[in-house]
Amino acid sequence: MSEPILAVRGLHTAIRTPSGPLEILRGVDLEVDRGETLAVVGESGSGKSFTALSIAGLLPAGAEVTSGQVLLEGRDLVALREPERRTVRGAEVGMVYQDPMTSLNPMMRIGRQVTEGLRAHGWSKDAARDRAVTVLGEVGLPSPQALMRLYPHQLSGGMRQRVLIACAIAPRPKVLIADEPTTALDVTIQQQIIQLVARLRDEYGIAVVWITHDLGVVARIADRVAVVYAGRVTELARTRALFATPHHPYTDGLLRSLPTPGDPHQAPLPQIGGSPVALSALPPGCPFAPRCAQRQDRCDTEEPPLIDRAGSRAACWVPREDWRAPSAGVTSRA
Amino acid sequence: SPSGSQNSSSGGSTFVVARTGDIDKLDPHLATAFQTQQTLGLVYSTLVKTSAAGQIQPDLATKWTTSSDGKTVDFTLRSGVTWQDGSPFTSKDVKASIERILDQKTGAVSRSNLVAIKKVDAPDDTSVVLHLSQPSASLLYSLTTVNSSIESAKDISAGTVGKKPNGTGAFAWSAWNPGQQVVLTGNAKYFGGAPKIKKLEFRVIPDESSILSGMKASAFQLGLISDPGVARQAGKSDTYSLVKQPALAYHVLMLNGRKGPLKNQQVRQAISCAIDRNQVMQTAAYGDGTVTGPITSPAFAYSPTDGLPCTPGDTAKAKSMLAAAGYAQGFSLTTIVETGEYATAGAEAQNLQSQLAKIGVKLTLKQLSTGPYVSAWLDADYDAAVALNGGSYDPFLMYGRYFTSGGSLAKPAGLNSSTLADLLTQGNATSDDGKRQGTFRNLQKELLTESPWVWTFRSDDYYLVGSNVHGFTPRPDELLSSLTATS
Amino acid sequence: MSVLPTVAEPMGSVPATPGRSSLLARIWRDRNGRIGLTVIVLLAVIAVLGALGVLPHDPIAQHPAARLQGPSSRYWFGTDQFGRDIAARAAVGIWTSLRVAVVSVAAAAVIGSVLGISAGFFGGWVDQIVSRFIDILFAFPAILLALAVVSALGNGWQNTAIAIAVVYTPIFTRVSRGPTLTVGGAEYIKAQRVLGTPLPRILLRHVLPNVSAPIVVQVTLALSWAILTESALSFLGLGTRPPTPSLGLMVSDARNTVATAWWTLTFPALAIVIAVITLNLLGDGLRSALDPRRDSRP
Amino acid sequence: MLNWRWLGARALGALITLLGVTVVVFVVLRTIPGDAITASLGIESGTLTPAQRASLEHFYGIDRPWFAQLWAWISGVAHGDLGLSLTNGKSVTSLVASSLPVTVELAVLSALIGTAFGVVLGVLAGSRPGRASDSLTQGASLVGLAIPEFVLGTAVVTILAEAFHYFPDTGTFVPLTRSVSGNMSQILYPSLVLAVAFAANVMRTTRSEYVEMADADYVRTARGKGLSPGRVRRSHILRNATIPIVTLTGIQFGYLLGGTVIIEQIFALPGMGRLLFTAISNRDYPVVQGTVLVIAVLFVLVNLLVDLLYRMIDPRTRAS
Amino acid sequence: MPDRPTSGEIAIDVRDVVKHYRTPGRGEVQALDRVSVSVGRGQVLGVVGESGCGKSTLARLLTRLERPDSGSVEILGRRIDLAKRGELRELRRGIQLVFQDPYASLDPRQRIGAALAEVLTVHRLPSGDGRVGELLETVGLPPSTAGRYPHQLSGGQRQRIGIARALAVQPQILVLDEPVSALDVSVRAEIINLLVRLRDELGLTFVFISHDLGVVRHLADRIAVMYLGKIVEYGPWDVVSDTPGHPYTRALQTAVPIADPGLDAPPTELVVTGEVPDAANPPSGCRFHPRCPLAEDRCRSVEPLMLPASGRHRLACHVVQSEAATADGTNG
Ligand SMILES: Nc1ncnc2c1ncn2[C@@H]1O[C@H](COP(=O)(O)OP(=O)(O)OP(=O)(O)O)[C@@H](O)[C@H]1O
Ligand SMILES: Nc1ncnc2c1ncn2[C@@H]1O[C@H](COP(=O)(O)OP(=O)(O)OP(=O)(O)O)[C@@H](O)[C@H]1O
Ligand SMILES: [Mg+2]
Ligand SMILES: [Mg+2]
Repeated sequence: MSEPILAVRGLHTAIRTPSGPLEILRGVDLEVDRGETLAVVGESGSGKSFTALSIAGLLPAGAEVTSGQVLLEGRDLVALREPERRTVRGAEVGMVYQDPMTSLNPMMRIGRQVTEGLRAHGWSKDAARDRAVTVLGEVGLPSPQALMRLYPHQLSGGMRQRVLIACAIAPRPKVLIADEPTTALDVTIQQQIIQLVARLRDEYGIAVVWITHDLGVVARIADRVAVVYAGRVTELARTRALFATPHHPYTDGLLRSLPTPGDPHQAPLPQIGGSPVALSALPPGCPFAPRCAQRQDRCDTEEPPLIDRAGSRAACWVPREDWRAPSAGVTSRA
Repeated sequence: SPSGSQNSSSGGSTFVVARTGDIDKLDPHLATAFQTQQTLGLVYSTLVKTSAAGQIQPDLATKWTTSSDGKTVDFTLRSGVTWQDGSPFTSKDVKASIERILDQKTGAVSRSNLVAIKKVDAPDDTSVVLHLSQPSASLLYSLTTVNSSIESAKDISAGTVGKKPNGTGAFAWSAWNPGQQVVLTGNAKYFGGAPKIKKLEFRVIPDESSILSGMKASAFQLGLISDPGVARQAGKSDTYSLVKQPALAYHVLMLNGRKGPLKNQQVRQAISCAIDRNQVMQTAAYGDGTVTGPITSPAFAYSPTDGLPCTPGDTAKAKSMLAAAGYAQGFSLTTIVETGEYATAGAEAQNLQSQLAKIGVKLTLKQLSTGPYVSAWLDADYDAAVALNGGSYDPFLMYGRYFTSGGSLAKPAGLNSSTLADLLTQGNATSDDGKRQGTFRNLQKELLTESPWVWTFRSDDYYLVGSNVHGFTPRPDELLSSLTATS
Repeated sequence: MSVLPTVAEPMGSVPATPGRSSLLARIWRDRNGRIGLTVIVLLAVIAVLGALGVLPHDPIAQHPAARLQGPSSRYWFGTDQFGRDIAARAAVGIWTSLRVAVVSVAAAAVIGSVLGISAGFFGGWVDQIVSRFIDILFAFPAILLALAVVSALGNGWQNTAIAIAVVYTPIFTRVSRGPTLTVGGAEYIKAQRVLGTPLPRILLRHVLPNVSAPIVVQVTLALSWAILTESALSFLGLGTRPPTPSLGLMVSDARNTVATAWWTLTFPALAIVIAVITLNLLGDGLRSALDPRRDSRP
Repeated sequence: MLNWRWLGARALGALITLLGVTVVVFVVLRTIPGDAITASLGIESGTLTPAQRASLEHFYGIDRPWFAQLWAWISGVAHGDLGLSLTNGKSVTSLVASSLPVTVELAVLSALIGTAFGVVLGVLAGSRPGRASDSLTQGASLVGLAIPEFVLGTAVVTILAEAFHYFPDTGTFVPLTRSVSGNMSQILYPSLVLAVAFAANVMRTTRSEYVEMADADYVRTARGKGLSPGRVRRSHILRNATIPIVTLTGIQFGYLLGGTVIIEQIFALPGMGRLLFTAISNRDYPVVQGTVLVIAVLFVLVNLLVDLLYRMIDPRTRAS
Repeated sequence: MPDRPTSGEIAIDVRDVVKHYRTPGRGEVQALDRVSVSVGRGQVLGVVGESGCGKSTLARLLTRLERPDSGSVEILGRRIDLAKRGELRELRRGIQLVFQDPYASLDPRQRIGAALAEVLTVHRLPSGDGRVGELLETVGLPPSTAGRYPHQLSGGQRQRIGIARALAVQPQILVLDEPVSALDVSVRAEIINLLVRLRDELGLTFVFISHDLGVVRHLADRIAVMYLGKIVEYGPWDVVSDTPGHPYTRALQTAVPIADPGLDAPPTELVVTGEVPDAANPPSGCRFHPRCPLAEDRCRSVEPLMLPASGRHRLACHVVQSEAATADGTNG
C-alpha cells in the first residue's frame, strides 16, 4: 500500500480553559491519498474544526497539539518549528473555511488577498498576479481581471467562497482542507461548489479533506470517510462500505436518522437517543456508551481503539454481527 | 537660561510684568478692574497724586490752594507738558476731563466722589478753578485716582477716548492683545523724566503658580501675585526676590443688618466678638497681612478693635451676648463667597465658619462666581458676604458711599445709621487734619460698635521682583507708578 | 476639562450570557477585576467610615495651632492649613467624590439609557429627535455645560453632580442605543412580540437586561471620569462646597502648599489616582465577566 | 467616490445640530444670574442711575426681548459677524480668530502625539496579551488616565522651572508658519500633558481591538496562507483596527477642542478654552456664544471628517 | 398517498400580499411580490426556497411582526394585518411562530421555566409549575429543564423549548421558520418526529418553512416553492417533491445531495448556474430566467402567471405550461 499523502496519527490537542486544560482531540487518526477526498463527519462540537486547524497549524491561542503526528508525505509537521511550518502552510496545505462572509478581509481588495499568499511563498509580483487571474477564472468567477479590484462586500456568499478556494489552491498545495465550506450556502450553490472542488481535485491531483456534517454531501464527494465523535475518530472507512455496512452504532444511527425517499408520512424517523457528551465530562469508557443500545459492560470501563473490521476500522468493542438488532441502537419515539 | 528669546530683560528691550488678569477697557474714567487701573495709571496722569504713604503730591498740577470756605480750589498746571500724540497739554483738557466725569451719560466711576464740583473754570492755559457746592476734604484724594485721569479735550470732543489711549504719563500706548498682553513704550517726553524701561509688557498668566515658575526661569521681570499660598512657595531664589506690601484693601465679613437676627445690633456685635481676626489671617493667608479695623489708611491708624465691648475671639463672651439678645441656641446664616476673584475667599469663609460654629452660629457657604456674586451683593440678597473691599487713603472715600444717606452702595452695605452718616459728612466737610483725625477715630469706633461688618485683616500684595530689576517699590494702592523709575 | 470621556468598546451584538456563577464570581476570575473589586470595597469601607464620622479625627474641625504639620503618629497624613487632619479629610473626601460620581453617573446612566433604548428600539422619529438632541449636547463644550449648571445653581456637591450628569448623559445614550438596535432586532425580542408580551414588559424584562452589559461597563468608566471631572471643576473653583472635603478640592487647594507641605497634595492625589485606576480595573473585570464570548461554549 | 447625497444629508444634519447648539447656549446663558452690566462694572454697577443703566442696556442690546436678541445674533452670524465683546469691545470674530489656531494646534499636536504613542504601545501590549510587557503598558496607561490634568500640568511647569530653569514661552503666540521652534516652545509641553490621557485611551482601545481582531476569521485565513506574523499584523489586524481607533481619536479630538481650558490656564496659552472660561466668568454673552458656536462647528466638522475618513478607509461604506 | 382532505375551513388566507423594504444602500427590496396562498385547518403547508426569497418575510406577515404594503392576511377568518392592539393579542393566541435559531430566539438571561411561565402570565392562562412541567413534557423534556438557562441546553433541546413556548398559548396554527436548519442531522430527526406527533395529536395547522425540499417533503401536505419574492410552484407534497414541474423546483430537488454513494451525480443540465439575483433588482420577465436551463425569449420579457397544471398543482413557467398545453392538445 502506497504511503498516503497526508496521515494523522494519534493526534491529541488540548486547550487552556479557565478551569484547566481541556483535551479536545483525544487521538485522531486519518489518512488521505493523492487525488482522493476524505470526508470528516460528526456532530457539532465533536472536534472537526480542531482537527483541521491542528493539521494546518492554525490553532487558536491557548490550544496546542500535545502528542501525535501530522505526516505530510512522511514529514511530521508537528515537529517543525514555526518558521518552517510557515513554508508548508498555504504552499502545501491550503485551507478553506466555513464562513465565507467573515473569512475574507473586508478591507482588502480581492486581488491582493489572492496574491499575498503567493508572494509569501516567493512568487514574483507579476507571476502572482497572473496566477491569481488564472485561478480566479478556474474557480468559475466571471471577469477575474475586474474582480481583482473589488472588495469582499461587493460579492455574494457563493462568490466569496470561490475566492477563498482560489486563495487556497493558487499556490498549488498538495492538500486542501475544507472546513464545512458549503454550510452557509444555498443548496444550489453548494452543488456548484461541490462540483468545483471535485474538478479541481482531479485537475490538480490534490488530496481533499472535506469537513461536513451532511451525510448527503459525504455520499456525493468522498472516497473515504472519517466519523468523529467526542474528539476521536470512531469509524474510518471507504465511503460505499461505510454507507452499506457501518461498523459503529453511532454511524449506524446517523445513517438511519436521515429522511429517506418513499412515503415519509407513514412512520417516524429513527433517531439516536440522548445527547452528545460534554468533552469536559467524559464517561470513563466509550464516550458513546451512554447513548448506545449495543452497550456491553466492557464499554463502560474501557475505551475502544480503532479496530479493523472487514476493510473498515471502527472504535467499537462489539462486532456488527453481535448487534442486538440492526436498529436497536436507535429509538423511534420522540 | 534655555528659554532663550523671550528672556530679554538683560538685553533691556522688554520689561515683562506677569499678572493673572487682563485689562478690560481703555477709558480710565470707566476703569474698575485694578489691572486696568494699573495699566492706564502709567499712561495717564492726574492733577495730583499720592505718595506711597498717602500724601497728596503734585502731578499735572504743581500748586493748589483751597479757599477759606473750602468751596473753591485753584490749580496751577505744569507747563510744557505734551500729550503722547504730540499736542500740548492745557487747562482746557482738565476742564473737559472733569466735565466728562461729571456728565451722567459717561457713567464715570469717580463721578459720585466729585459731585461736589459745581463748575470748572479755565481762566488761562495753566490755571484751573473748581467751584464746589460744599467743602469736600476728600476731593483731592478723589482727584488722585486713575478714574480721575486727565484726558485730552481733543479726544473727548472727537469721541475717541477709550479707543487708543493718549495720555501724558510715563508710558505710551502701544498694543493690546486681549487676554494675552498689553504693550507700552517709554514716553521719552514724560515730564517726570523718560523712564528707563523702553518697552513694558503686561502679560496675562492666569495661574499664579505658573507666574512663580516663570519667575524661577527668569521669564518675567516682575510677577504680581495675590495668593499667599503661592507666595509661601516662592521661598528663596537667586532669580527673584519676594516683596510683600500691605494693601489698602481689607477682608471683611459683611453682615446684612436688615435681615433676621442680624437686625439686632447685639447679635452683630456678638458675631464680631466671636471672631479671632488673627486666626482668620493665619489660616487663610498663612499669617501674611495685618489685622485691621475699618480704616486702612496709614494716616489714620487706630486700634483695630476699639469700640467692641470684648476682646475678639472671646467665645464665652460672644455666646453670652448672643444669649442676651435672645439667641442662646444660635441660628443659621448663609454667606456668599466669591470664587475665582481672589485666592483666600474660600479659606477665610471656612475659618469664619469654624469660628462661628463655636457660638452656635451655623454659617453656610454659598460660593458664586463673580457675576452672580456681584448681582446678589448689589441686591443685598445675602445674610452675610465674605468680601475683599477696596481701600483708599481717605476714609470718606472708603465708607461715604456705603454709610451716608444716598450713598451709592448704601443698599449692599446692609445698615443705615445716621450716626455713621453724620460722622462721615463731618469728616469730609473739614480739611483740618486734627478735626478729621478725631472724627474718623469716632467713625472707626462707631463702626466697630455698630458692627455692620466684621473687619478681619488687610492682606499683603506680593511682588516677585526679578533679581536684575532695580528701583521698583510697591504701593499700598497696588499702582505701579514706581515702574517709571525702574530699570 | 481634564477628562476625555470615551465610549467603551462595543461588546459585540451577542447579549451577555449569565453564568452559572454570579457576576461577582465572574469578575473575581479576572485578574484586573479581582484587584479592582478588592480595592473598591476597601475604598467603600473607608468612605463609609468617613461618612459615619467614626474616624479618630473630625475632618472639619480646625486646629489653628496644628497647622501644616507633617505626617505623624497623631496625624497619619499630616494636617492642612487649618490644622485639619488630612487622613480624616481624605476618607470623607473619598466619600464625597464617590458620592458625586455615583449620583451623577447614576443619573446620567438612567436618563441616557432611557433615551438610548427608546431611540434604538422605536427608531423613526423618536430616534431622530433623540439623536439630534444628543448631537447637540455632544457638540457643546463640556466645560460650558458644567460651568453653566454650577453658575446657575451655585456650587455644592449636588450641583456638581448635576453638571457631570449633564455632560455624561449623551455618552450613555450612545452606548445604549447601539446594542438596542441589535437586541431590538434579535429573534428573542420578536418572539416576545409574537407571544403577545406587552411592550413595557418587553423593554423592561428583555431589552434592558440584554443591553445592560455595555452600560454597566460604561458606568465604571464614567465613575472614574466623574472623579476626575469633580477634581477639574474644583480646580476651576466650581466643585464641592467647603468645608465638606472632596478629593478634588483637597488636591486643587493643596497645589499651593505642595512645595512646603508635600503631604497636603500627595495623599488626596494618590487617593484620586487609586480610585480612578481601581474603577478602570473593575471596568476591565466587568467587561471580561460580561463578555458573551467568554464561556459561551457549552 | 464621494457620495454627494450622503454628504448633503450629513451637512444638513450638522446644520440642524449647530442651530440647536445656538439656541441652547442662548437659553443657558440667560438662566445664569447677573448680566453684562454687572459683569463689566462689577460692584460699581450699583452706582448707576436708572437712566445710565437704561442707556447701557440699550448699548449692550439687552433691553430687547430675548427672541429679538437671538434673531439679531443669528442673522449676524449668517453675515460672519459674531458681535462685540462686552468686556473689551473687541469683535468676537477677531478674538476667536486669534485664539482658534492655538487651541486647534494644541489639540492636533496632542492628538498626533497621543495617537502615535497610543497605537504603538497598544500594539505592543495587544500582540503579546498577558505578558509582562502587556501588564506594564496597561498599568502605565491606567496611571496616565488617572492623574488629574491640572496636577500633571502644574508638575510639568514646576519641574521644568525648578530643575531646568525653563518656562514655556508665554509671549505673543507664534504661529507655526512663522517659526517652528518658537511655536514649539509654546505648544510642545502643554501638548505633551494633554497627550498623556489621549495616548492612554488610544492605547487601551488599540490593545483591545488588536486582541479582538487577532481572533478574526480573516486573520486565520491570512495565517493559513503562510504569511509572516509581521505581515499578518500590518495588513490584516492593524488595518482593520484602524476604524475603531479613528473613531476614538475623532471623539477624543472633538472633546479636546472644547476641553483645553485647564492646560491653557496653566501654560498661559491664549486659546479658546481660556477665552471661553473668562467670557463665562465675565458674563460676556457674545464671546461665549461665538466661542461655543465655533467649538461646535469644529466638533461637527471633526465628526464629519471622521465619517469621511471611515468611508475612505472602509470599503464597505464607500459608495459603489 | 392521501392529499389530506381539507376540513373545509381555511386557517390561513393570504391574498396578493406585497412587501417591499426600502433600504438605504440597496434600494427597494421586493421581499414579497403579490403572493397568495391559503392553508386549510389541520393542514401542513411547506414553503421552500433559497436564501432571501422571502420565506421569513411571509412568516413575519402571518404573525403580524410586520404588515404588508398591500394585500390581506387572514388568520382563522380574521384580518390580522388590520387588527388593533387588543384584538391582536387575541389573534396571536391563535397563531404562533417558531424560529430558525433556537438559541437566538430565547432570552439568554431567562431561565426556561420563567420564559414559559411568562407567556402564561401575559395571556392570563393558568400558570404554575404544573403547567410548565406539562408543556415540557409535551415536547419530550423532563420538568427539571425548567431550572436551566438556554445556554445550558443542546440545540435540539432549545428548539423543543421554542416549540413549547409557542404551544403555551394553545394556538391552532404554528408557523415554523426553518426550525431544523440549524440542527445536527442526529437531532433533526427528533424535532421532525416531535412536530409530526404534535400535528397528529393536537391537530395543529403548520406553515413549515425550509430551504431543504427533503425535509419539507417529510411533513407537508402542500408545498409552495418560492423564488425571489414569488411563489413559482404550488401543489400536493408528493407531486411537487417527486415530479416537480417548474425548472427551479427540479433544480432544488437535484441539488440536495442524497446520502447514497451509489447514486451518480445529477446530470449537468439540471444544475442551475449562477447565483440568486438581488431582490432589490429582480430580473425582468420570469425572475428565474437568467439561471434557467429552459429559458426562452419570452421568459426574459413576460412574467409567467401561476396557472393550474393538474388538479391542485399550479406553477408559473412559460415553457412547462406551453409543453403541457401541447401535450394536452395532442392528447385531446
Ligand atoms: N476556546 C475553547 N475553550 C474550550 N473549549 C473549546 C474552545 N474552542 C473549542 N472548544 C471545544 O472544542 C470542541 C471542538 O470544537 P470544533 O470547533 O472542532 O467542533 P466542530 O466539530 O468543528 O463543530 P461544528 O460542527 O459546530 O463546527 C467543542 O466541543 C468546543 O466546545
Ligand atoms: N427588515 C428588512 N429590511 C430590508 N430588507 C429586508 C428586511 N428583511 C428582509 N429583507 C430582504 O428581503 C428579502 C427576503 O428576506 P427573507 O428574510 O424573507 O428571506 P428568507 O427567504 O427567509 O431567506 P433565508 O433563507 O436567508 O432566511 C431578502 O433580500 C432580505 O435581504
Ligand atoms: Mg467546525
Ligand atoms: Mg429566513
